[in-house]
Amino acid sequence: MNIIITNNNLSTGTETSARANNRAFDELRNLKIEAGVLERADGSAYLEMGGNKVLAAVYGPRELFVRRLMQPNKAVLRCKYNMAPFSVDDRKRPGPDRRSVEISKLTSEALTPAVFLEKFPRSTIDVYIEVLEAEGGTRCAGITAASVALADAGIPMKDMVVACAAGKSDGNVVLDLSEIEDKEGEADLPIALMPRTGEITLIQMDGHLTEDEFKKAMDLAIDGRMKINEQQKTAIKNRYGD
Amino acid sequence: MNIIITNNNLSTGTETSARANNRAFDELRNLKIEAGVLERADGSAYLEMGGNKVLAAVYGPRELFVRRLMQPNKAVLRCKYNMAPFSVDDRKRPGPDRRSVEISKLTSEALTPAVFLEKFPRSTIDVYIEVLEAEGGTRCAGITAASVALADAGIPMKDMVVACAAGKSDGNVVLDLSEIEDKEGEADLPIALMPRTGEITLIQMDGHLTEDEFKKAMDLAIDGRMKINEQQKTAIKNRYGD
Amino acid sequence: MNIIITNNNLSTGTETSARANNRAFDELRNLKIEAGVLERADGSAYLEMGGNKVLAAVYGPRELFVRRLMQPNKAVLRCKYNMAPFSVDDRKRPGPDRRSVEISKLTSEALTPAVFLEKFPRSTIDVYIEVLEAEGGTRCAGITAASVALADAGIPMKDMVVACAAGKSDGNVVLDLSEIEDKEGEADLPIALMPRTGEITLIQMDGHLTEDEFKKAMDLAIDGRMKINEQQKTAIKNRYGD
Amino acid sequence: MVIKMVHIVPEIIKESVTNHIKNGERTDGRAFDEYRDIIVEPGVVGKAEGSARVKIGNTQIMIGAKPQLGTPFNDTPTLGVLMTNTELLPMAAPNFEAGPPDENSVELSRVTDRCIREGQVVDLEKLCVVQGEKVWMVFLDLHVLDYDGNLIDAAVLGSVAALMNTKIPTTKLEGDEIVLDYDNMIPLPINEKALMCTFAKIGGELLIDPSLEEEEIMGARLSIGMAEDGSICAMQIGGAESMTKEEILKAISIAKIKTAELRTYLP
Amino acid sequence: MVIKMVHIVPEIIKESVTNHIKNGERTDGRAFDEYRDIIVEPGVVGKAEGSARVKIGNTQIMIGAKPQLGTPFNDTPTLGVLMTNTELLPMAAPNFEAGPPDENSVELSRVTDRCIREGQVVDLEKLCVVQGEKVWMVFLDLHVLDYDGNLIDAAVLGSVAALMNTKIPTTKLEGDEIVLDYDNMIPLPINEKALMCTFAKIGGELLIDPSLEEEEIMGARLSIGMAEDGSICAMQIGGAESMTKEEILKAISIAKIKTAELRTYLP
Amino acid sequence: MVIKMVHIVPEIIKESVTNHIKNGERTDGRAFDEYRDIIVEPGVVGKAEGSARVKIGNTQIMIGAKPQLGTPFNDTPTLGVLMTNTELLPMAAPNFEAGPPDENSVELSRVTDRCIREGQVVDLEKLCVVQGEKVWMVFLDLHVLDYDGNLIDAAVLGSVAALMNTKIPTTKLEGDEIVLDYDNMIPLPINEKALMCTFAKIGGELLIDPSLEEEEIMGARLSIGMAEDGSICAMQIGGAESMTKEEILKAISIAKIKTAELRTYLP
Repeated sequence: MNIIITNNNLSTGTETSARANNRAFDELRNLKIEAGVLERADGSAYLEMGGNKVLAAVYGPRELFVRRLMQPNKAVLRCKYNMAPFSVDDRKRPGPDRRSVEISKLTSEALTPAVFLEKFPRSTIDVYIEVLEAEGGTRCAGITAASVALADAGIPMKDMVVACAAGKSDGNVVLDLSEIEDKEGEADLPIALMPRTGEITLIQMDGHLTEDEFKKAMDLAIDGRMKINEQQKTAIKNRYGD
Repeated sequence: MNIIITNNNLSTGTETSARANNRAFDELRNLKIEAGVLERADGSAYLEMGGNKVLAAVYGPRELFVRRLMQPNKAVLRCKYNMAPFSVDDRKRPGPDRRSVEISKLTSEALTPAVFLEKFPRSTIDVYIEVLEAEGGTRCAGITAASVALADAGIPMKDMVVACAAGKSDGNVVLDLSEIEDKEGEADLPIALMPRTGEITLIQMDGHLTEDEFKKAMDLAIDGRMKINEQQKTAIKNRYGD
Repeated sequence: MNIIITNNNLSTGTETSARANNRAFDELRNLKIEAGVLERADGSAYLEMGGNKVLAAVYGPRELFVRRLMQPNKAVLRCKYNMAPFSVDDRKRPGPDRRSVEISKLTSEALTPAVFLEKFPRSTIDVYIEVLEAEGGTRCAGITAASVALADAGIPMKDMVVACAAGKSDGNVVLDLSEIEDKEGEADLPIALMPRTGEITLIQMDGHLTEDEFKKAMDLAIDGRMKINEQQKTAIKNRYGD
Repeated sequence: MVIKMVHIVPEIIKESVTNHIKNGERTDGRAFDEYRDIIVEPGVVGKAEGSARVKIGNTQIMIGAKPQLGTPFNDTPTLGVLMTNTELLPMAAPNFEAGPPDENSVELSRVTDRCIREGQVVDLEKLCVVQGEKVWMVFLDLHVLDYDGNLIDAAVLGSVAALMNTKIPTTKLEGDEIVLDYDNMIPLPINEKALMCTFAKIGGELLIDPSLEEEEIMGARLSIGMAEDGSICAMQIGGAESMTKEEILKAISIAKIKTAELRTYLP
Repeated sequence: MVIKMVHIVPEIIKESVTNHIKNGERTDGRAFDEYRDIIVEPGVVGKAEGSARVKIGNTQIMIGAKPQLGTPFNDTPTLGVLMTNTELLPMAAPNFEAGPPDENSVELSRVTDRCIREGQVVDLEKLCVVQGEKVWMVFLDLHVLDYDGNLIDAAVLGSVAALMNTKIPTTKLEGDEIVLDYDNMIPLPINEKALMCTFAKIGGELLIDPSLEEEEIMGARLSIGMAEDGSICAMQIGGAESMTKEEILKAISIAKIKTAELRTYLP
Repeated sequence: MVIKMVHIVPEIIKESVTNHIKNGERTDGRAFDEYRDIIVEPGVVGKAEGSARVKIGNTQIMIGAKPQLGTPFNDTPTLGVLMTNTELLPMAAPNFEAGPPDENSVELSRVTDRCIREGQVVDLEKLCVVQGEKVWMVFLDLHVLDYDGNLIDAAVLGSVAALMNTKIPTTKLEGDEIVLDYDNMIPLPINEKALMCTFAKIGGELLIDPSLEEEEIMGARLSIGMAEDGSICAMQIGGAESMTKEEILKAISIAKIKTAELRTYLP
């Protein structure tokens, strides 16, 4: 028995030649961050970036029950990145898959350089990221939100961490790829950095870039960091006042 | 390749209009309980109720190795309800499924109020229920059997726990639904209680009952408790003499 | 959609009437053993027997973290036998299956009598066997290799353990069955023993043998042990000099 | 989800809260039959065909509904299928841990599922496309974000809201082909708004909508599922203590009023 | 099933039992070649197409056989399939825990399976319905209820009894259809009654049917599977010590007599 | 694989190794941009359609490639499929434990997979047999035998070698039938030899091909995947510290030279 699908609303590949909503090549999608959205967690943040909806929560510093992970002279920062089954077009089976396991590891490594872990030996700081709706760039959205949740939890940090992807889509090097730009594009380059110093805490790439294109993409992400960081600071300010 | 099944022995839906074997609406199926049927377990009981065959075993009070479950001022009563793969028409895959996980939790909660757990701080009492053959009402059969196994193990109890389902089948409120009455019936209401005081330790319902029907069903189960309790006491008496 | 396979190189059943390469009934396949092939492991050995390629590694004696396995007066010898996904014609799914769980248990029991475990109370000696290519008789190849790896690790032993299968193929009782002889043969009888005393530490059988055939097969395996043991000793000698 | 450590409430707190309740007072000032603030927001997730966010007090659950074509169960060849899954996320409470569903999330899934199925919230017969072969299956995923007690009532309320918000494509049979017209989405066929009301028994009193603080000291828990006509479609007792017949009957009469009240939060 | 804690037998008990055995005495008074009391009850589970309960001493196993139509293995397209699974239930011993099969239950399943398969107990060729497409698969589930030693002999004896008790519907091929006639059930085609006899080596002596007490101190275990004509179809050594060639040959000659004796308990 | 215990390097060793490096010296005497000895042996496993053993220093990985016909992914109906799996075997290091892949082996699989896929090493379009229905799937299994640092470069180098060594049967479509001619095996269609070069940042310096000793004290790790024309196809940062833009650009220019050097080890 065959199944026929009729759907005139599906976007087609040709529509990507211009960025949606006439976005400039170095323009971020709409970004909204709110801190302190959960009651139980020690810190939390809700973030919307384009069609992405991401929730981050932090517990800790607290006792680490898994002895084999314990560090005698500092805290460990553990991260779980998870996608809700309803966050994508085809329902995602609950539980971790290889993609989320890798992103969890990278997110924890992206946040670690910014946190004064040595203040809390033998303990853990747990970061949970839930993707409620996914539209390209959720790993960056998660890192940006988690950083606000860490601040909301009062964890001492050198700086916040800001993350954003640059990449190549339809022949152009652009900032903050949407889902369709990522899927049909030629390269994706998520970067996380500490805005004050510009130090890079995460970089990944897949696709195909010449050395020049790579430099251009990296610079776009580095230059875009301040706008995102403004929103992070505003979220904290709105939560606690000046 | 099609598979055709010929089977004239299959019961049909129309046969349920009268209860099988002309059972009265408040009549229990044949019930048989034997205590002390296993060598290794501290207490055990075998129960047949209609076509159900259930084995219950108790270990404890004994040391609890899972520290996170430990209670400083009393024992925990843990229960595992399990169906043998050969206990049902279509072979059940071994291991717990969502149904057995829920029934295990409810069974442990149904037995807990009757046991003097505070006599055994920091320890565990483990109850294992194996359904060897299932014919409707196995969760109640398991609770009734487990209660005898607890007594056989010498665990101090306020009272035994008795369980039985009432429900609505073919328009009538009846006691102790058989498999076919449960499957084709309108509502199923398993109840566990302590016979002496009538206190209810388990109630569940699914189906559709008016408030009046509900009351009637609950009263049937409450009134039927003594007959079951007699059999429990007989089983213990047969095991240990008067 | 049908899939048709053309392959003139496939061996056919009739070809087994004579042993491959005109091997005599009591002749071993080509055997090669090398000790000390891994850097990190405390001891290791690589073995080729016919088309089998097997790697064995030993860690220990070392601290045993699983308290429930600990023996107060001796070490435990644990073994994991594993087949690489690419070691067989149809890719094997990674991870243990029932066959490898059983072989792991038997291998550990086959090696245990030869090791002075009482010298290392409360500790563990861990043996890992990886089948890189399988061509009949991998459990025996693994035991023979593991024994060399134990010697390479400097674990004190009464004797090395030698393993080889005898069996019945095409009506004849023969030594060291190849993959095709095992598959199309009538019986397979893997035996492990300590060459000095002839004590048997593993015996398994499946198939069909009269008592006389069984005796003959067992004698073949016992008589073949010295040739294998020579190779084991040579491997250790080559590693450490005389 | 695995609960990491049993939370042991100090006896002194237990006594103090219980004494307040015996005096007719809850620590948050509510009446015994009063719900905390309730917010139901349908349609919060664009990629889900149906969704809702529900808050009861600080308890917060996000629910997504995703329909897909599948094979009916052997014994109900003409009925669509509802599948309920719960994730008690580790972000929702300090003692929740990541992992496969434990007995608490399994119970929550199954109680929610039973109330909705037995209450006949969705007209499953209308979800049959080809008898015995193809039916709509609706996956209902409960994502518990913040846990402050009474998950059951929130789960059922949010699930009904998400189902009411769910759209599926118009489905036609043309010869041997099933045509799914995503240009003409229609709502799921909703029959009924069955909801649940949960009671905690503390110090001999029955309170509705227990907060986490109350759940941690309650002796028994009783949840009652009710259809719009006041008939009972589901019930579930929980906890380490018993209840009397009279308490259960009293709870039923209160639940009749309170489920009607809850129903006003649905769109 | 996971064994929670290695049971360490005190040296003094070990020595005492061993000394008794060296003097020709078992603690329960049996001869070295004597089985404990044996009970085989076929047909104990109505919903299983075949079943048996077997007791050897206090060791007790319930076995159920459930046939269903399935696809044959690629390399044996004309043979039915036997699948053996063992649950060492936590009720059977204080140190058994619930969980997926551990190495002990896997070994028990595989030894039982091999003895029955290699002993050609069931005529698997007669279970082929359509070559390469549909054969009868028989699921044999071993439910260990009470563990007092020598599970292997009990498992094989009970499995053969359950298989002899198993019925399948008459199966016919009519054109493109397989007709299963449940009104005319026929027994599984049984070829052979291969059984196993297990020895423990303690203090240099060989004892059959070791009790749990004996198993806990035995050095080695040898199980021999035998067909009715005395030929060998399976063998399995276990335990931390070795055996000599002479001991194995002696065990074979005893097993010949004892498997014949065990066979009299089959219906 | 589960890492049993975090290996804590004593501060004194950490300082000493770091100081050496600040003075321009590595403990094994290599230059900062020098690989250890490299051995690539293709075709080492007869039963694998493709295989290679790779050693970089004492790090040793065995890689097997096994093609089989399968169904393409929905969104790439005309492309073959590459599946990469890594086993960090417990024999490879004292702190590796048997078990399902942990985050380290998952990362290694995914980085290797991305470099090979995005670098278009295999011409996946040529692996399509029937569009949307049947394509060749290549399972690439990385068996890590000995772990002495820098698994990523070894994994990618060995994987490319194994793929270059892989043969599949000539595949033809005849009417409704797929004919696989195993008498005429052909090599996998190889487009490109993309490889990776990995840097460790220690004491402010960038070193390539870190040994285990260096990995244990490194602050950050950067792996760069490069095609033959020097374009970048993959990148992955790891570790607990950050890197600067300048360091990344410097690493790219070194990687260009070193991946070309690595490429000479391929057959």
